Amino acid sequence: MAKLVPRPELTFWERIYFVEIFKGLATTFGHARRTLTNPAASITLMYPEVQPDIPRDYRARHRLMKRPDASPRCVACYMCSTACPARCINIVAEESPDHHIEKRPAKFEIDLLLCVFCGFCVEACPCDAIRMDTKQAILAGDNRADFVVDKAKLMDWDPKDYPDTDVQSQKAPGGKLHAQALEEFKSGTYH
Amino acid sequence: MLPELNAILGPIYFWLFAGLATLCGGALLLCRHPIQGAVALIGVMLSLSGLYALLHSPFLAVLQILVYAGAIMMLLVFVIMVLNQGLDDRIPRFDAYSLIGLALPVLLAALVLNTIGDSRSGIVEHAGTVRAGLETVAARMFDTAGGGWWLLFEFGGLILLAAIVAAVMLAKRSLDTVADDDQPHHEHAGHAERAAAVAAIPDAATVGRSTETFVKPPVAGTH
Amino acid sequence: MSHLDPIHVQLLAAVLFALGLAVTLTRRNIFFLLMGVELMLNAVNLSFIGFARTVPGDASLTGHLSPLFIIAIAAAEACVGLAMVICIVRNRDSLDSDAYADMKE
Amino acid sequence: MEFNDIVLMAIKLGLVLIPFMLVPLLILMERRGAAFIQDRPGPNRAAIPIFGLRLRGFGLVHNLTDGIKLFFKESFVPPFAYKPFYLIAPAIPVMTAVLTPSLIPWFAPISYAAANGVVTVAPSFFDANAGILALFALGSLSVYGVVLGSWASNSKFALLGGLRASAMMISYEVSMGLGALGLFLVVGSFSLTSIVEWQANHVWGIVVQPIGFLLFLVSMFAECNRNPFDVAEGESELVAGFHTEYSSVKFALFMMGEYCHIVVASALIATLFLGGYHLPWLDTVAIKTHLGGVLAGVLAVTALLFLAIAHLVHGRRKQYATLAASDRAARSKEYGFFRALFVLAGLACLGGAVASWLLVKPQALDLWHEGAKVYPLRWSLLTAALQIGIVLAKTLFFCWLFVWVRWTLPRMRYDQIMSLGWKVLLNIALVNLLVTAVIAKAVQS
Repeated sequence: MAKLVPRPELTFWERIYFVEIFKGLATTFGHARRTLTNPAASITLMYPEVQPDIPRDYRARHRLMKRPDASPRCVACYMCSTACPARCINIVAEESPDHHIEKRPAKFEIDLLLCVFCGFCVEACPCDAIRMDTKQAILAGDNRADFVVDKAKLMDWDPKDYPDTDVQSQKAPGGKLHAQALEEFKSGTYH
Repeated sequence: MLPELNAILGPIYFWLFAGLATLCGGALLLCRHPIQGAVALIGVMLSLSGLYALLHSPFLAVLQILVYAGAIMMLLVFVIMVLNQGLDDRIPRFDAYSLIGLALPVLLAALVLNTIGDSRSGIVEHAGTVRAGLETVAARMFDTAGGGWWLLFEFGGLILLAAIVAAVMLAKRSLDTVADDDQPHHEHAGHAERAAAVAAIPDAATVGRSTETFVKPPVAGTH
Repeated sequence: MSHLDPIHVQLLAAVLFALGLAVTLTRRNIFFLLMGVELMLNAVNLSFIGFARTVPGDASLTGHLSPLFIIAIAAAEACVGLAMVICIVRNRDSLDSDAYADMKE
Repeated sequence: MEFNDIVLMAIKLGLVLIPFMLVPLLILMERRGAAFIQDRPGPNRAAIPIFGLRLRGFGLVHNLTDGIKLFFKESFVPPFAYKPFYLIAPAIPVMTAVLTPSLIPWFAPISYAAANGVVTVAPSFFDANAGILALFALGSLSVYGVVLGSWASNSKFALLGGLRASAMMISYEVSMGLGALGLFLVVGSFSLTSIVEWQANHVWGIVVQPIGFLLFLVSMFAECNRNPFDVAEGESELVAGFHTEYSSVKFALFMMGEYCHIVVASALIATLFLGGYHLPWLDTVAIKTHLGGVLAGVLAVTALLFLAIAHLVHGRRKQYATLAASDRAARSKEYGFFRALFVLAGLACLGGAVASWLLVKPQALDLWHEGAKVYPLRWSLLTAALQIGIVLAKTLFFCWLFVWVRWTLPRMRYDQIMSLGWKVLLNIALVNLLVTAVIAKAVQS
């Protein structure tokens, strides 16, 4: 049963309607005057010059996480492409040279034109290999092919763009924790 | 300069407007769709308004546009637009009786033209005519001292009032069907209750929100 | 001012009246019937105003006043006529004047 | 007919084009006004690159680009449209918009000494006795643009929009006429010139007929299809209403007709109820006798306006300097240019004010015409120009009111509009008319 919202009882002056019109006019004129005299009051972002501040947990373009030796963390398990409702992830697996790891992606493509940015792939990934925290929310391209991002492009990110608290990113090549992580990696204690 | 110009332009304007009026009248006779006819008739009205202005009757010229073109024809066009959804294509323009019907006006026109031609000398312009401006007409119409037309004016008003009432009575489906959706249903009018109330009104579903908007009912069920 | 021959005005009025009559008598669509009547009324108006120029002084005003009442009556006629058309179209679902011939039977 | 007469006639013919000239300003007002009311900066991107500056002209360049786009777009006619009416329809509102300003008195009658005595020039192009009736008649014709356009488009949305619009416009014409009728009853004339003269001699119409003024104003909003009565377009319900099927130049004509209608309606409200070219304590005689002072005052006010704009531009420039803008230099240069322009214009106006205060001392001729001294033609023309300015100022205020109300009030539902028109406004108008008639009769006798 829908909730019944009682209509507010109008007073006599509200019924006359004209007084309320003038109140509304005063409000809008106040806004107009404020924006005219003080341009800083305008809430518009001067877009191309000023970029919007996108939070880190905004679901933006994907990236593939990297191991300390710059190989992708992805093990080509197809969990993400199975979870994907838009079926925009195309993975081709191949055998991994590392005997600890069974498979690795030979091809990892995401068609951003199909992607609905739901984040299910990130949820589904068992080894934190795919993330959507690149802050690249505004995607532009000249043709459809530009929107199909491949493995190289997905892995082309800089640890310096990510906060120190993001340990996983800092362990990738170039990150603050990379040297230490590489040692662990070589000694086999890395996980 | 202006009077001389007027002497030349006056007849030109007259023939212009006369030609336009005749042309539009012919178009009214021949055109297929009522809206085309209405536009042709508006053309007649506008050119007649020009003629009235030429014939020293500026007030009637304005009134012709205001009342005829602006109100009556507007109403006609409006009703045509509401009613004629695909109805007009089924009606032939003329039928066999039309030819007989055409004979009468032709006869009449011939008769009138003949009569006017005969009494040509009787109809000449009189020098002492009055220019019927707004003030002149109003002064004559409401001359209560005698010779005024104010009583007739009142009767005209009464007839218009009666016409309004008659039109409302005729066009309303039935006088009870007042679909008052503009009243706030703020008490306890739940959806079911309201639907029952609407269903109680005969034909409310076909009439829609308001009966005054002349919504055409579906064919089935109305006969 | 210009010198218009009142005869020409009367001729035009006669032509328009004949046209209006022809429309009313020949056309089958009910709207055309109404419009034909309007055209005839207009022709009469024109005739009145044309004749107003042939009589002297105060009497000529009569020619200018009569059309006022004709216009008022025409407005009333259009109003009631259109309401009747709406009423009948609702019942008959037709704009053909033949569909309105019930009174015959 | 002398040379002067022909020149004056040409000037009056030029005044007929005022609504057209105000259309770009009105569109700018609409866009920037809407933006400022909604805390946005408004359109500010289109620019003309010239001499290393990117001149944006406060958004006026957007109008220019819009115009260029609309006029050079393919003039498309839908295959299902009824072509003759489809093509004629957009011309009808524009036609009425051209004809109606010729009835509005833009200045007081000018009288000047000619070779054959004192000549008086009527203030409007047509000074008909039934002036306001002619205006209403032409206004009622503009409905046909909507009706024919919507019918000829042969589309459901257009037809519904046209039906709603025409029904609304017919309905509100009644209360518009009745609202203004009280004023005519008081004044005793339908001639716009004598209405303004009456207001100059007595009080403004808004004082005599406040209810009539409100009725007329509300009805004018409906006649112009402006926002509380915006059902003709009804973007949220009807795509775009009666001009759904229109594009390119024909759409532009509809839009232009609409804005011209707003200007004419504003001028009409100003003329009927706000004294037209008359200001309190500043009637024609007062302006003529103190022409230098009045001119100086007007120029001083204009100068203040320019300086205020320069100040605003300066504020924008300062604000923009704090932003991380990629083309900050270009913006700064542009704002600097405009600031300099407006400062210069303001200073010029101040100089003009001082000069006119000192130099403009018109001498009346030794001629009397209708109880007033006759001045040489040039001073009469200057007075007329000032009065045109007064009318335009009032007109622009009402134009702004149209924009202001549009972005304040929500659109009304169609049945609410109809019941407001027929059940509220009409009744108020009738009672107002009756009361006015009784009072007018009592005062008269």
